[in-house]
Amino acid sequence: MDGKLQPISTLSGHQDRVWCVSWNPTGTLLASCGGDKTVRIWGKEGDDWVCKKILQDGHTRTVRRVAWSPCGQLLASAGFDAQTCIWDRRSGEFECTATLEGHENEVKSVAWSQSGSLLASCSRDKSVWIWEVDQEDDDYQCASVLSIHSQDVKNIAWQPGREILASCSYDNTIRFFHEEDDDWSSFATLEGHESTVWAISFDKTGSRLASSSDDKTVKIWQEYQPGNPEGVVTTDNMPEWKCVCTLSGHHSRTVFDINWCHQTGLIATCSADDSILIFKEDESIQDRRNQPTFDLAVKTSRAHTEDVNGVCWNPKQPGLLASCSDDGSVKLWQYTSELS
Amino acid sequence: MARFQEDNDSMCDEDDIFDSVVMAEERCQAAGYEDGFKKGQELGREQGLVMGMEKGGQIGDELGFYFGFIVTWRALLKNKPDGDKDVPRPLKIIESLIDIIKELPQEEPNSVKYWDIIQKIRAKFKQVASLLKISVNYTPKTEHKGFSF
Amino acid sequence: MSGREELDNVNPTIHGKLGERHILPTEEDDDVADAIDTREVFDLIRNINDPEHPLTLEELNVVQQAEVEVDDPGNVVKVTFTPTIPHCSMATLIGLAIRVKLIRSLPSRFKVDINIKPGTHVSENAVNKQLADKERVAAALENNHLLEVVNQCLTQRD
Amino acid sequence: MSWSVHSAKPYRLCIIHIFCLDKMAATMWTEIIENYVRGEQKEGVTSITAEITNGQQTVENFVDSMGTYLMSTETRIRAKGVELMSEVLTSLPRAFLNQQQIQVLIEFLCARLLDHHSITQHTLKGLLAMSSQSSFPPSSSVQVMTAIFKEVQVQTMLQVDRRTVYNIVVNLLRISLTELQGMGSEFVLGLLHAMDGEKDPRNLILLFNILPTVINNFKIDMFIEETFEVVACYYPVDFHPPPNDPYGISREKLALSLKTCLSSTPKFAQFCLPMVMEKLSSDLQTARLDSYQLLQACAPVYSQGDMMSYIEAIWSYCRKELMVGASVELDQEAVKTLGAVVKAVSTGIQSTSSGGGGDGDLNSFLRNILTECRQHLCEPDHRMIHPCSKLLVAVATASYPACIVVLKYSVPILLDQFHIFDQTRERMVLLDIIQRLLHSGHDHIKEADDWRAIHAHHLDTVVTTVLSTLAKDQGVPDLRKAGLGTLGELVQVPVLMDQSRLELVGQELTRILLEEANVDVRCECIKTVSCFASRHTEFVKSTILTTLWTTVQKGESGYQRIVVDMATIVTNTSDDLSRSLTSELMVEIAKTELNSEQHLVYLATLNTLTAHLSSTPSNLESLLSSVVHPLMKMVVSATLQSSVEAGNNPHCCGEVLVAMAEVFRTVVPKLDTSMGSKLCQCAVDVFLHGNLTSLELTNPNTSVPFSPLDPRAPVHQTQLVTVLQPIVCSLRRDIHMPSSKQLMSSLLHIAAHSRAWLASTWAAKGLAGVVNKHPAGSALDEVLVEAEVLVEAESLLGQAMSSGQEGPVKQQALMAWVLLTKALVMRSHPKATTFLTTLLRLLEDAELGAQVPQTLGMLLEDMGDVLSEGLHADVKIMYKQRVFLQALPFVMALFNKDDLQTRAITALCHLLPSIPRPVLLAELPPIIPRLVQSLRVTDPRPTLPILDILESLLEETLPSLVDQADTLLPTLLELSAYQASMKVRIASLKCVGAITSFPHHLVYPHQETVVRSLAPRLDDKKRLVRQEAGKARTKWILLQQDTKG
Repeated sequence: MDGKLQPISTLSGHQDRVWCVSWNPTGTLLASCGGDKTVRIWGKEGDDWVCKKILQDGHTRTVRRVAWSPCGQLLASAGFDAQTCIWDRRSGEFECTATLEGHENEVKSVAWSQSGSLLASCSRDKSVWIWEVDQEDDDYQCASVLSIHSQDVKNIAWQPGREILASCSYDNTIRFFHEEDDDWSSFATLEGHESTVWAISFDKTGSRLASSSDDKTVKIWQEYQPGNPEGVVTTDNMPEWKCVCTLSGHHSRTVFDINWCHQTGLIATCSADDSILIFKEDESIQDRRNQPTFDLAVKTSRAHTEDVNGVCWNPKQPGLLASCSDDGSVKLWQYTSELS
Repeated sequence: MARFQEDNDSMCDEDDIFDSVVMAEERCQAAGYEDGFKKGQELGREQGLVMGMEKGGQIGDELGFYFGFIVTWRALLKNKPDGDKDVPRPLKIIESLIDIIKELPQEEPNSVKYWDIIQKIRAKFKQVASLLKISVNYTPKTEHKGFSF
Repeated sequence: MSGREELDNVNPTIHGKLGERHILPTEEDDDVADAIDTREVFDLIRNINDPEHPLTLEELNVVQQAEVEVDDPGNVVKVTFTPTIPHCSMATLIGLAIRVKLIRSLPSRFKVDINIKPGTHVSENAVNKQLADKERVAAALENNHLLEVVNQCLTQRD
Repeated sequence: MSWSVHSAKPYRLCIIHIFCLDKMAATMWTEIIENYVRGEQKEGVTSITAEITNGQQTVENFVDSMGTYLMSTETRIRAKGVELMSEVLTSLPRAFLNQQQIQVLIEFLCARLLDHHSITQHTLKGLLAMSSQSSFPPSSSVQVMTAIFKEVQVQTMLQVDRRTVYNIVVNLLRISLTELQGMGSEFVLGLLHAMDGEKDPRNLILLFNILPTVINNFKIDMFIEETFEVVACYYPVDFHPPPNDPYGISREKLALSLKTCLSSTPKFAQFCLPMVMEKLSSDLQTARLDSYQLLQACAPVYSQGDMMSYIEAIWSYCRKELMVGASVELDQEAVKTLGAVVKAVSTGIQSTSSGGGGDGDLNSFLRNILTECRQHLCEPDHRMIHPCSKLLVAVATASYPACIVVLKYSVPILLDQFHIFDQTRERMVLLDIIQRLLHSGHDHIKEADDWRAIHAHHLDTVVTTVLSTLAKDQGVPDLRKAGLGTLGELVQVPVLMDQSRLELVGQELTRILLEEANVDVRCECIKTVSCFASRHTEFVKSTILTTLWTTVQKGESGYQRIVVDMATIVTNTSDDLSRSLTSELMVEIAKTELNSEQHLVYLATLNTLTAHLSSTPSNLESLLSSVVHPLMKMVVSATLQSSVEAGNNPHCCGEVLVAMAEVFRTVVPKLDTSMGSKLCQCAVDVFLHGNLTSLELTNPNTSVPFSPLDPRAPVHQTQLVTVLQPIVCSLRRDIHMPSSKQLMSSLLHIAAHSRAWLASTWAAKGLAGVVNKHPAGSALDEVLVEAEVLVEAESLLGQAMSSGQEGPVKQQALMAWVLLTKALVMRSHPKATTFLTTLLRLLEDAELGAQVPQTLGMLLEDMGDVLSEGLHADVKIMYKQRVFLQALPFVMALFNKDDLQTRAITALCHLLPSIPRPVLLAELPPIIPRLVQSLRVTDPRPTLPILDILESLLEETLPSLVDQADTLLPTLLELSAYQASMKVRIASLKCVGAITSFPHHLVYPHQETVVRSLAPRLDDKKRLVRQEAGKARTKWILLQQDTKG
């Protein structure tokens, strides 16, 4: 363990458990949401982090996840009230300009494609919805409804640089979706986790995916394009994904969230065992593509006093990490590696 | 001792006489089993049939619901003035959905493929509804007992 | 009463109840700290009402003190329960009731695991997985209908 | 119009030839009447009635002067006229009118019934007035009833008027039952018709109450069904009284009176039973409840045959009820019902052994149910055995024949199971059932042969079987308890207990009493021994008790416990045993060589025995001679020795004296006047006048005179006041206290001046006791004045003499003063106020002030050893309220002195708990803010009592408290974390929980905050606190249920 994770500040205000934290693209604002049905926007004033806004009366039940649009002007929030709300700050204020309905019950996650032209949401109703975004006149058209998973879909993520969506589910699998002749379909199923897959996160390049699960492990998956040197068989000219590394024995309970930093390449995980872990890839390994090694850089056992539900690396300041927990608090941490 | 002898003899003597009686039990058993088995088969078939009809009925009900809905909307959309940007997309999906429903194979409902198609139909229908900005969803008549969340 | 016919288990065996816990002098002593022990946790759940019978989980032997594990310093509570019959459709509700009761009455520091006693229920794993999924539990508790059902199980009958 | 004119005729006729028209009189009231009829003033009635009753005028004149109105052609006027007349008649005294007058008026009124319907109601009032006149001629009742039944459409009238009719019926049935019986069916049908369709609960209650009389005194055979229908249509009663209805009619009341109707005659059986059966199958619990209770009422009334033909059905319903176990109440009713029915069908049957007739049926019924139950009885591990056994016990308890059959059948089965199942739980179940069955047997089965028959199969094993559960190695106490319970029944079965078994059981029970560690088991064992003793007194006395007593005398460890157990046994068994143990104890107590600790134990036990014996008046004499006097003699003679010897004589030990005093206190209050006076006289002679002859004692050393009430006497003498006090203070109030003046003032002196704490305290108590009962007058007043000088002036307020002893002197003085004040306030003596004021002033006293709050508590609470009602103290009602009200201003004043606030709160803490609730609720509002504020004090421990009071008040949702909710909640939540005292934490958590009973709109807003801030309390280091926190939190969480869902 060659790193240190130092607490910078604790942001309290939520009246119930906090489910999710998310940085805006410029890394200046942090959005959090949770059981108190609110979304809170935190920002820095002087040296202190303070709550700048509280977005209420958008959702009538728990707000499960929030996601910033690439332009940073829109914030999407997924709620147990089966709605996805779009908050627009172009006016300066955050106002709810659209609510996307259609899911039968709890919406569990929402994600913007890198271009910002697509929005995906997933729900306990086992379906993943893809929306085409027309930012000008806040119009969201349903491009596809994908009922592929056999159980509720816990989380979704867009592959950087491509319009390919990955989703993970209570059915223990991860699925990949792409658009072919203007309809969407699933082209890959990643099996290997022995229980619910709670979260997934792509690396900077998008050719790798990290997943965290109720089976207490973290898995690293590698993409193999058709005609890859390793000769991994691919079907109907679509890439194939293989698990190249499994990190087990680190967390003692469910791993709720995982976040792969696109600047530092560090992987942060958090778990029901109240801990936050940071993993660092060992660059010295030869065949990193097929047999990568990830070392535990930091283990913060009692990061929070209760389950840690979410972690998120700041996109601009290297090593700045946000976390949130059942204890109702949001915490900011700074990672420093002893070597550097 | 003497009595034992006696019994013994009597048994030997009466063996063949009672043979039919003795065997009767086995025979009856065999016959009974046969009948029972037949009856069971018939019953099973009947129940299977009923079950099948029920399930079929349910699916038919659901698809009928979708079909009626989209056919109506196809008509409505066609009546809208040309160049209405909200028309082409739903219309296209409606058309494809109609095809899918029509082509739904009547045979081997147990095949995985069959259920995938049903899933696809449901999904597409939701999409249509969403595009038309109508909240409508099919609710089956029969409620299954039990508890889940 | 009309529901009586639909009971999964029309005629359950009932078992005796534990007496009230005897209060020891140390418990009256301000300076002594009493650890949270199995009996204390059991006392929390034994009076939960069965959804179908006018009886408590203890009377139906669904929960037993022997099936409660407590590690106070380690912040872990494990409860194993036994559905009255292997196909009891209420197993999930019972499990949920136990979990909710413990969420409400135990210090938040505790990690609570609730499982069906192995081999006592047909869909054991499914139920366990569902009970362990805190996201689903949270959602369930925001559903007023469900909440009411659960609360009924948790309201003392007298 | 035409008919009204004609209908006025009959009146004119009768009036004219009965009353001699007197024009003068006629004009008398014209004005008043005029006004009344015009409807301008109502007072008329009173003045007229007055004049009639005081004889200035006659009814005749009155009626006469009414003439014009009563004959008026205008209906309204006629109505008014009749109304006035009826009003007046109603307000006449019960015994005012004579037969003739009444007859005439009835004539008139009955005729009115033919008149316009708007007049009817007034007419009926008049008739009611007549029927309530004491000299109402029975002969007229027929006329009245006929007229009413003929002319009045009862059900078309208003509730009040219908009620009037029913009340008339009630009166007439009372006055002239026989005459009405003459009307026969006409009356019955008339009544049935009149009440048919009655809906008003008030009227129904009335009707249900008279119907039994009608049903039982009139020939209703030809229309039983009609009668039944009219009543039965209300069954089962479905009625929900409107909130705060003034008539206090409840569903239960209606159901009850309806029940008495339906069960009033066996003739109803044929219709009633089918109806009940139908209702028994209802899903409505109340319907079932009523049906069971109705059956219980009907069973003894209806014929055996009728009941018998439904017994099977009833059985199956009761059985279903218990199997389902919907509610405890229903279970009990079902069991009772079954019992009642079986009892009813068994009457007159001697034993079921002889077949044929009703008993044959009963027999077969019993056989059926027994075969039904057999399987369950064989499954002690299954829940069905519980309802099943309940039913069987009920049947067995019902009657001799049932009992014998049930026991013969089931006891053997159960015993067999006992051998099959070796699990403790099952065995306990079985033993318990056997015990209850056998118990039912003891009420019915007297014949040894019957018992022999019941135990035929296991006559020789049963006892040993049960004994086997008692063996030392039998781990579980509960099993031993169950075993003992059953044994308790077995030992009462004659045939079982031959000499050898007696020995066996005796040894076992003795062993348990000597060795058993578990308290519950020992208690059970004591019960068993008591049952044993009640059957085999001599045996138990000579074996068990003797063994125990010898162990006791050895004074080995645990002897205290054993002697107590013995006391319980003997008191449970017989007075003889109690007496013999008493005398044994007296022997021991007399021994001066025993140490005082032993004396205390024996005296305590002696007290239990005397308590038991003295409850029977006939025992009192012997108690006086065998206990009270001997004890008195003991202690007095002890003090006659030189103080040196006295020092180590237990009879001079303070504690021992106090213990003896307890014994006296048990006996003395029960003494009648003569015995009381004698004892009193003797006591005064001895202690006040030092005259020892009545105790047959003489003072050996004349150097030390015996004068215990002289403050200068040696301590071991003065402290004898301890035993004097219960005698002079516990007597009936009517007993005259000889030389009371002298007694009181010597007590006063000891109280004020004796340096011996014991003596002074008990002297003070003694004084208080006497003062409280002493007849008012100079004697009393003088003593009080003396007290004011001696205690108040000198000790309390004045500079007490020798400074060194100031402290204790003041203490004693305060004690004496408080007791005196208590004695006075209780009897609300004129001087009470002044005494109390003195005490209250002391609240601010630098030296004593701190102790005054506690003493205020003493004023109100029952002290037990003096001035309590049990000791015939003179307690005027509402004295507590008076004290409280007088004290309150002084206490509230303290709140304004910064340094005295805590004292004020302590005072409240001592006052409030003993204030009667209603007073509290009335007086509290102004105090509540103070209470709430007092909770803020940094050290909340002293406010604990307040928290307790608050909790109980909170549940009452006292408005003045509800207003405080917003201030209260935060404070309580703060207190719930108060680390220094778990009691405070618990109490405040209880309050937090109690607040949930406030109006929902007030508390709901706080829900989130409370639920969140209680979360950390769940992790309190004390378990008991965690429990309360959990309870409170759940209450708050469940709040939301009310609004949502």
